[in-house]
Parts: sequence; C-alpha cells; structure tokens
Amino acid sequence: MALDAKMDGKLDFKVVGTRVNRPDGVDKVTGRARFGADMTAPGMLVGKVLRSPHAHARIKTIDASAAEALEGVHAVVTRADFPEVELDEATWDVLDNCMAGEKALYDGHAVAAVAASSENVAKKALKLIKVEYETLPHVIDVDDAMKADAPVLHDGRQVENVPEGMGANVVARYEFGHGDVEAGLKQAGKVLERTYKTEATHQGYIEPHACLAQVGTDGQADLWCCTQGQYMVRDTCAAIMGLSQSRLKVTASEIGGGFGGKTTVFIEPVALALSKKSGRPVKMVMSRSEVLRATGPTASSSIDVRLGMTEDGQITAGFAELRYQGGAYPGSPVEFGSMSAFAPYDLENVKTVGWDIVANRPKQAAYRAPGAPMAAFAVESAIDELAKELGLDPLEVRLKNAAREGTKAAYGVTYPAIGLEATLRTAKDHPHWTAPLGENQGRGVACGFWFNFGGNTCVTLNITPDGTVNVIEGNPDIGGSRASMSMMAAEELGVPYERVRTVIADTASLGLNDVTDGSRVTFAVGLATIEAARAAKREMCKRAAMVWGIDEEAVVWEDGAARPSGPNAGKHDPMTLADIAAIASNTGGPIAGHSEVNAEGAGVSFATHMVDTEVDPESGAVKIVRYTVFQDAGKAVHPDYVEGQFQGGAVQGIGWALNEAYIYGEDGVLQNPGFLDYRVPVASDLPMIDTVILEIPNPGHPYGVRGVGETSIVPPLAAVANSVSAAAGVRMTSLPMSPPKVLKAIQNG
Amino acid sequence: MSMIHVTTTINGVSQEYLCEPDETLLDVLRDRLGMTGSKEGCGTGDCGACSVTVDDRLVCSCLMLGAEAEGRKVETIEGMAEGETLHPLQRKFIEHAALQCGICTPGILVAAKSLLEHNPNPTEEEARYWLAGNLCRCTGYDKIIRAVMAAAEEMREAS
Amino acid sequence: MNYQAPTSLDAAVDILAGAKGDCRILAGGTDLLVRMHSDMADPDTVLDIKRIDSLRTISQEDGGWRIGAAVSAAEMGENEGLVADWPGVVEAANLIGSTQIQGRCTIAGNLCNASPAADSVPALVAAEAMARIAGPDGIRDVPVGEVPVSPGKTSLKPGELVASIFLPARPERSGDAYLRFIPRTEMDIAVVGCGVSLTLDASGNCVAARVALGAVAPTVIEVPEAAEALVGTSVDEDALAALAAACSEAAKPIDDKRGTAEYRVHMAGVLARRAAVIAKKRAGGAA
Amino acid sequence: MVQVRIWGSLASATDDQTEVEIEASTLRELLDGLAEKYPGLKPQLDRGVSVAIDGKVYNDSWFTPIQPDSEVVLLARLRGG
Repeated sequence: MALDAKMDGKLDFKVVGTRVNRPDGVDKVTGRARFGADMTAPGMLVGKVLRSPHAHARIKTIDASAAEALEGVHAVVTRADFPEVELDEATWDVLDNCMAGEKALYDGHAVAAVAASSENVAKKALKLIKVEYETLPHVIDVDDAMKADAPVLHDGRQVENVPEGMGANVVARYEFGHGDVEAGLKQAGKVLERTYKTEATHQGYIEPHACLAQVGTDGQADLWCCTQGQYMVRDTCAAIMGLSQSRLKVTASEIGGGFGGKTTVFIEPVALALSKKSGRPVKMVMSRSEVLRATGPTASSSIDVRLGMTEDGQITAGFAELRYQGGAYPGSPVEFGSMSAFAPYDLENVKTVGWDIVANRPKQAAYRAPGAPMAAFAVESAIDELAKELGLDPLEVRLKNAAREGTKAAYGVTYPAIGLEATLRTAKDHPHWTAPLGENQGRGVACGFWFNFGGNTCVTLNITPDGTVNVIEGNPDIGGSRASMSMMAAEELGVPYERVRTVIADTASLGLNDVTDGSRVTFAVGLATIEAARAAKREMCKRAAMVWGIDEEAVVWEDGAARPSGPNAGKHDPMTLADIAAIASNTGGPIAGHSEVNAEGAGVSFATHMVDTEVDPESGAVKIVRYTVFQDAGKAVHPDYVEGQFQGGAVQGIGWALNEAYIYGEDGVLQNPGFLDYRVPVASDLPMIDTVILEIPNPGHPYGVRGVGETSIVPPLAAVANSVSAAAGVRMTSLPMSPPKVLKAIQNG
Repeated sequence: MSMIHVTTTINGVSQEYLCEPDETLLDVLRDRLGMTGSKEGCGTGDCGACSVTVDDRLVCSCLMLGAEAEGRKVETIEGMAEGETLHPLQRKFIEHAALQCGICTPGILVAAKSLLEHNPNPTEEEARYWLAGNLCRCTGYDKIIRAVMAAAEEMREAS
Repeated sequence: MNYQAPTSLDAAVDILAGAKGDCRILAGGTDLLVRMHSDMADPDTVLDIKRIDSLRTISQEDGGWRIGAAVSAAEMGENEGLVADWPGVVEAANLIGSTQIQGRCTIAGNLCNASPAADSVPALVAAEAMARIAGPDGIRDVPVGEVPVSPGKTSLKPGELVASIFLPARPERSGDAYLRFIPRTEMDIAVVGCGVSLTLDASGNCVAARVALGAVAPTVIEVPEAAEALVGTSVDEDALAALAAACSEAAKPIDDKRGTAEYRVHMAGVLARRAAVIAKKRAGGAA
Repeated sequence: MVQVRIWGSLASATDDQTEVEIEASTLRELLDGLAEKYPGLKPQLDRGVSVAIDGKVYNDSWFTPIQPDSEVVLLARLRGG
C-alpha cells in the first residue's frame, strides 16, 4: 500500500480515540523510570564544564596544568582536544557552541571541562583552570545587534541575499508573500502600524541535560542521554568526534521534557571527549543555572506590522518585518515566523520580511512551533486592535478573513481541507464567548498556525510466539507517544491494547529516525506503525493461507484474525493472531512487519484560543481567569494526551506572555539563571485550561491524524495580550506583560 | 573531610550510610542509596522535583544535608506504593493522564500525599497553592489538579 | 567542611566561638544550602541548631510568644494561639517559598540572611519583635530591626547567634498584617513587602501603630511617619492616603531584575494601604 | 514545464521573478533544474529547502512525481520543536 494513500475514511475505531492507561505510567508514578541523570556505570567519573563569565571575549590562553595535577582529576579538555575534522557549517556551529574556540560568545559559553572522581573534586579543578580573556564589546538587544556599528560576533557569515550595507550581525534575510501591499493599504478604511517586542524565553523542561559517555580503546562508544533524538545525537557527535556512525551507539533515556530544547547537543560531545581522554565512563549533568545560561532559549524579537482593513473588517493588506536574534550563531527561526505570521488568513496582498540576527546570547534552539508565537503575537494583536477601533467583533473579523480550503497562504501554498474556520465557529458558539466579565476583566482571542511535518521513520513490529506484539520505534516518548503507537497497532491488528508493548530503540537497533520534533511523532511514527502492522497482517494472512491450503488472496484480516474470504476460499475456522503466532516456526519462521519511510504529507494545524484576564489597576498584576483552547487534531488518537498538549502549550504561552524573560545586565551577564527569577507559571497562577478538540481529518494519514504538539503555543501570547489590553484599557505591545510594564501602560494611558 | 555515619529510617526501613558533610539528602538518596525516584530539577528549592517527607514534613531533599537525617523518618516516592498496590494518587495520576514526561511526577505525588494527610478535603485553590512549589512544564497543571482532587475524593470515601 | 549538631545552646556558642574559618548556622537551611549549591558560600563549618530542644519550641512568655530559632514557618502556622495573636507575622513566615520551604525555613534564619526582601522581617519589625542573641558574653535582647545592617550583613558579633524571637503581648483590639507583591502568586522574592501592626481603642481610633517596608532600601525599614498617619485616626480613607504617601516617600529602592525603583515606590503605598485595612479589621475595627 | 513559486528573497537569483518554469517530472529533476537554470539559488538549495507539491510538504524524496499542473512551492527547510 502506498504510504501517501488517501485516508481510509475509517470511522469505527475500537482503540483509537479511547483513553487507555499509558504503558510507562507505573514506572513514572513509582520513581522507577530512568531519566538522563539516573544512569551509572562502574568506574564512572563526574564531568563538569568551565564557562565564560564574559558576554564576549577572546580566549587568549588556557592553562589547565594545576587542574590536571589535582588528585582525582582524570582529564581536562578544551577545544584543542577535539579532533580536526571537516564539518559542515551548521555542525561546526554546534561544536563551537559546545566548546568555545577562539572566542567566548556569551555568558556561560563552555571554555573547558574536567572529568574527576567526584563532584567536589571536579568543582575544585574548575577553579584551578586559568583562562586569560581579552574582553570585547558585546550586544544583547536584537535591534541594537542589527545596527551597522554594533560589536561584531562573526565575520563572513552573511548569506548571499543579505543586502549590502547591513551590519555584520545580520546574517540572513527572508521574504514571503504575494500581491501588492501598498495598493492593498490604499483600499483600507483604516491602517494600523505598530512595533511589537518579545523577550527570549526558555523551554523550561524540568529535567536538566544529562548524559553518560563511554569511549573504548577500540574506538567503539556508547552514550546514554536525555534527548529528543538519539539519532541526531549520534550523527552530530560522530561527526564532531570523527567516529563512524555505526561505532557510536546512543540510547535515549526517558526524557523529562524538551519542547524543542533537546533537539541538539550541548554536553554530549564534551562527555565523549572527556571519556576518550580519561579512558573512563563520564557522566555529566547540567545544573539549572547551566541550562538557562548555556542551552538554547528561543529568539527574542522585534516586529513591525502594517495592516489595512475595510470598515466592515476585510483585511486589504498585511505586512510584517520581523527581526529575530537567535543568539551567537546564525539560525534564528525567523523564516518560520515570516512564513506563519499571516498563515491563518486569506489575503490578496501580503508580505513578510524576516531578518536573522546574531547577538551575544546562547545559541537558540527550537522551542515548540519555533518562530511562530512571536509573529502571531504581532499580527493577532494588530488584527484585534484594528477590529476594536472599527467597532467590529474580533471573532467575526477573523472568520471573515479566515483561510479555507483553496486559500493561497502567505507562504505560497494552497491549503487543502483545514480546520481554522471550524475552530473559530466553535469558539463563537462556546459559552465562554458570551459569559459575563467582572470588573477589571477583559477577554481576548487569537488564532495560531503550525506546519507540522513527517520525516525519516522506522518501525519494526514483532509478533511474539505467545501472540502478543512489540512495536519498536526510534523516537523518544516525550508525552505519551508509546501509548499512541500501541493503540494504533492494536487498532490495525484487531487485538486488545494491553497485548501491545511499544519500546524505544537505541541507534543500533533501527534505521534512521528524525528527531521528535515538528509535531511529527503521532503522525509519522503512527503512519509507520500502521504500515508495519499491515505488513505483519499480510504475512499472517499468508501463513493462514498455507495452513488452509488456499491462495493468499482468499484470506482477509478482520477483528484480529485471518479469515477465508471470497467464493473459492472454502470454510475454515478463523485463525487469530495468537493461533498464527503459535505456529510461526512451522510456517516459515518468526513474523514481523517493518516500515522504513521518509513520511511526507503532514497536515497543517490551526487553533483559536480564548482567555479572560483580570488586571489589578493598582499593581498591574494580571490574573488568568478563564482559558479555552479550540484546536484541530485531525484525529485524536488518545484524547487525554491531545488535551494535555493543548493545555501545556497554552500555559507555556501564558508564561511567555506574562512573566518569563531572559534578563541581562549592562555587562551582558544573564541575571536570572534559576527558576526563582525565570518565572514559569506555578499551579496557583492558573485556572483549569478548558479544551475543545476538533477533528478535521488529515487526508495524508490513514486515520486522519495531524500533529498537535506545537500549534497550541502559537495563539496564547496574542490571546493574553488582547485580553490584558481589553482589561487594562490600554494596548500592550511588548512582552512579557510584567506588572510594572502593565502598570506603566495604564498610568501612561 | 571525613565522612559522617548516619542512621535513619527510609520508607519504614532502617538505613545506614556514610556521606560527606556537605552532601545533600537528595545526593545521598540518588548517588549512595540508588533511590533515583527523587529528581534534581534545580538544586535550589524552586522546582520541588526532589520532594520527600522528613518526620512527616514535606521538604526539598536538595535543601537538606544527608547528615541532618540522623534519627529521622524519611519517606520518598519509592515508598509510596505498597508492594504492587499503587497509592490512590498514583493510580489517579495514570488514569487522568496527569503526567506527560513524568520528571516532576514523583515530587508532585509526594507533595500531594502530604497535602491529603494535612487536609483530606482540599479545595482546588488549596491544592494549587500547596503544590505551587512543584513545577510542571508539560501539563499546565490541569490534569494534575484533577487527579489530586479525584484521589482525595476516593480516599475520603474509603475512610 | 565540618558538620556539627550540638544539643545545647551553650555547646553551639562554644563551637561557633571556637570555629576556624567560615562557620555558618544551619537552621532551616533553605538559604544556606542554596548558597552552597550556587558557590556563593563555601563554609568550613556548618552548625546545625535543630538538635537543640530549647530552640525548637514555641512558648508563651510574659503574655507574648517566644519562637525558637529552629522553629519552622509551618510549625508557627500550626500554633493556634500564636496565629490568633500575630496573624500578620505568621502569614509573612508562611509566604516564604513553597510548602516545602515552609517546612524548613525559620524566621530567625530569614532575619539573619539580612535580605532587604525577607518576607517575615517587615512583619517582625512592625510587631516590635525582639531577637534574643546568645554569644560568648551571654544573652542580649535587641530589636529585630537592628540585626540586619546591610544586604547580607548583620550586627551579630563573632560567636553570636540568634536563639529566639520574641513577640510581645498583644493589647486588646490589636491586629497585624503583612502583604508583599510578587509577579506570580507564589515562589517569588518580594518586589515590595509591607507589615502593619496597630491597636485600636474602644471607639475604633488607632492608638498605636508600626509600619515597616521590605525591598525598598538596603535593609527592611520602619516608617514612623506612616505610623503617625494612622495614630489618632479611625484608619479612614484620609489616614490611609496619608499612610500610603508616607510609605512611598520613605521608600528608597533601586532598579533590579525584580522591579523598577519607580514601581516599588508606588507599590509601597498600595501595599501599606491594603495591609492597614486588613490589620484594622483584625483589630476589630469597622470596615 | 512546471511552475515553481519561490520566496521573495530568492528572486534576486531569478531575475526578480517569484514564479519560474522548470522542466521536471520529479522532485530531483526540479531541484537539479533550478540549480542549473538559476545558479544563484544554489547556496540556498545546499542549505536546504522543503518543497510543497499540491499542498503537501516534501523534504527529501527525490522521486516524488510532479505533474505539469501541480502547484509547486519552494519553502524554507522546515524544522520544529
């Protein structure tokens, strides 16, 4: 069966759509589940990193002799200890980020590392490493970094389409859109021009990065780590260490949150280098402070929007210029911001221009729908403000301009069936929309979009001799995906969910699997699981046909059993999966199904969020009073975990909107590298997060599944801003909307 | 720096260990006793992933020295289920999908158990404030609070 | 590092006085262990005072309350008599950190950290609490406000430690309250804190008041002008406005990652007014 | 011939056109054809692109068929979080 076959139109699901218990549940509620930091090895050393205290400095010399002489120290590594290998630019950046070469480019940039017999010895050794720095001027703010006279991080990193005369920190330019924006603006009854700013935020996973590396003298290496993609870790580390990919086996631990932040490496190559040099296993665990200073927050942004609207709410033109700083290396997600900014709308005239900018901050990593939330904050705020000025209902305005099947999106693609309109109509009919508001309260809505994708995926499905099933997949389970895979396999095979166990393979046990990102797992791994199950079913039908002495074509698989079918099949009792499994050795050997595929055809996804806030006019404090998420899931395989994705994304967005921010001092040093002052939402900050799952099937998946993990963080920044603006009676255009900022806006009117 | 000999009770079982004077109870549990159910998310008492009870008092084990546990009664996530029988909170967390990645789950369960021991009939607001020191980044807390309330109800009915 | 857990106050003083290098008191440890974790402290000796029975008790004394230096905030919240007399002090102590922190942290420790933003200290200063200090030269009692002298520094002499905090007897018709402002609902350090303690006469007029502010100066400050704004009034709107103005006037904060100076000045007045209203209500005053 | 929509900032390599025509019946032929006809596109093609064919996004699959009337849109290489 072709993988991109149209959806089967299957509606009579038996397992999919139910709320079964997850297979790793008991391990996780009893403390047995093994996460990144929970692994040990005999003879293990502790690895620790020395980090730059400067935002920008040339590393003149590093003298590690005193550290090396300390009793209990087994190895010290600097950049000089990494092999000289040819790396592509992106991988070189990863290496340089893991261990600085000529320059330290941000506060917290790794400059050396030690492996020692204990944490205390390692800490002592770090203090004995003498680094001579020549400090250089630094730049933190995105708009400052863009200036022609800003301190320069790198020379020669601008790509070919950056116009002459731009500052050296401007490394790429993107432009999307169609039509004639200027002409469109002329047709508008009202034109709004605004600048919006958002601060860098961190994914804030509760589990710090951790790994355990062991490099043998035979050149074989093993690595245990918490990651969103063990194959990515293997490929990156193998390149950096000059190992062949088959020599490095990477096992993904249980993962304590990622949200995009664990789609790259930070300490893993360092642990390998330390292990290689010391000849001992080396475990490294980041502190929270290291996580905030030296892993990958998202970009900060500065966005100009121009939007034209007719008196009756038709958007005549939309323009956005987006400036994202993505830290010390090229690669901010500004292209996705530029592509997604106007994606929910059917616009004749639309243009976005995106600038990728480097600054003296940690290299950004993906964060849930990377680049889209900031763009949506700007555009959805502008739409809201214009609607308000024209006295129009903000949901009606969005409905009037909503993208539908056949709409040519601002990023160029013509949409197939999509769910935006359904989310808007459902929101409009929901009791939340008409519920009365109290004093100092306001209501806001916003829409959001994310692309979703598929990618390289392998699944092996083994039928065990006792008639149960193992699904082997290669994507770390970050939020219950093993349950979803078991459910889809059970659905396809017609066996109870409890008879299927899904496990995550190490890199030596399956072919390449792309990282758990892009909301791809339930879609792509699900697709491969279904295909693997179908392959196993075909094999089982073949075995039954052998037993019955009839043609394979005369056997069908229904309700968990092979059955004769058609006029010439004859009468035979059905053979269940267990019946066939029991005689597998007699009929040709073990039975397994495989699927190895580069899955394409992920469906885009849309959401509308609605939020009520209450603003204390004396303090500027914002309270979230009520929150409802409306999102298209295609088909919710496990509705609990779909709701969980909606709720988690919404709350991360609330944090981004209200209190989370990277705060830098004049010296370019991060001032809040801890959960005390990097303020993620706590339980008492929030109400229940209501969810409405819509199911507009994705034609590219046999069950209609769409990715759901990322879209939910796209609308909340704007939804909360629109709500706070309504409650406070003043338009908020800068995040986070911290109490002092809200109060100041109120006072300034 | 000489090691300190400590005798304590962990999950009802007498336990002896040697630890460094500056070693936290969390490090003792994880690195010396192999009880890795308690997690370190911050090391500064801001995330609650290392929550245990000491003499029935909820604490962050990262903010207590191993040496301080001398003669005390320590309870960790590993002692929450009775053999194969899960505590009602553990069961409700699974049934309500109150965990996604699961790293905060042990700490939240220990804290929630302590809540229900202090207050068997908490309001949603009381539960939210009691658990404010336990960060969860995956769930938005919704399903966690629902699971805690459901477990509280079941435990009240059973008692 | 050397860990000591004496069982008597005398022994503790001996260890402290005789310790070489940096000796730190471990009461709740919720600040000390954070400092050690963050490499901001590397003590040679840690002196655990929780094995000293006399420091673990809350007792009535002269109509007031003596709270041992090793008593946790949670234990204070569980003492009904103390809560009835000093609800503001107890609520301040129970705002320090999370449930987990409250199970360990102490008001003596909160005082001795000498943080200008310490939650319990404005409430203690407003309460006219006294710190009992034990040292090589014996015992002395000083107003709590005199213990911190600048961020992180106390007036304690070498070998001295705070053994207990004393909250005086309450006249009839007295009430206290503590409010702080934080960006979230929990888990933050106060951007501004304000403690108010007052006593009313039978007709509802304020006859005594004390007001203290946190996080608006290098130490917690008492604001006599704010108290004067209340005394002799029925704590009416005019008095509250005068109180707020006096607090904003007295506030001399800085800009930092937790708030701007301008915001703190404003919030000092807002919180003082709100805290005074609660204190008045607790004193039995008319709404 | 296939009509290919490219994004605005690449138009400097295509004589300022955002729609170009390439002789191609597969994704591989399309990418090769673009690089050959418009060498200025090569750096971006090397850095990576995704291609939407009739609304579905493809990253790598060379032999994905393209019909003459297919909607073909060049996209920045997609990644997620």
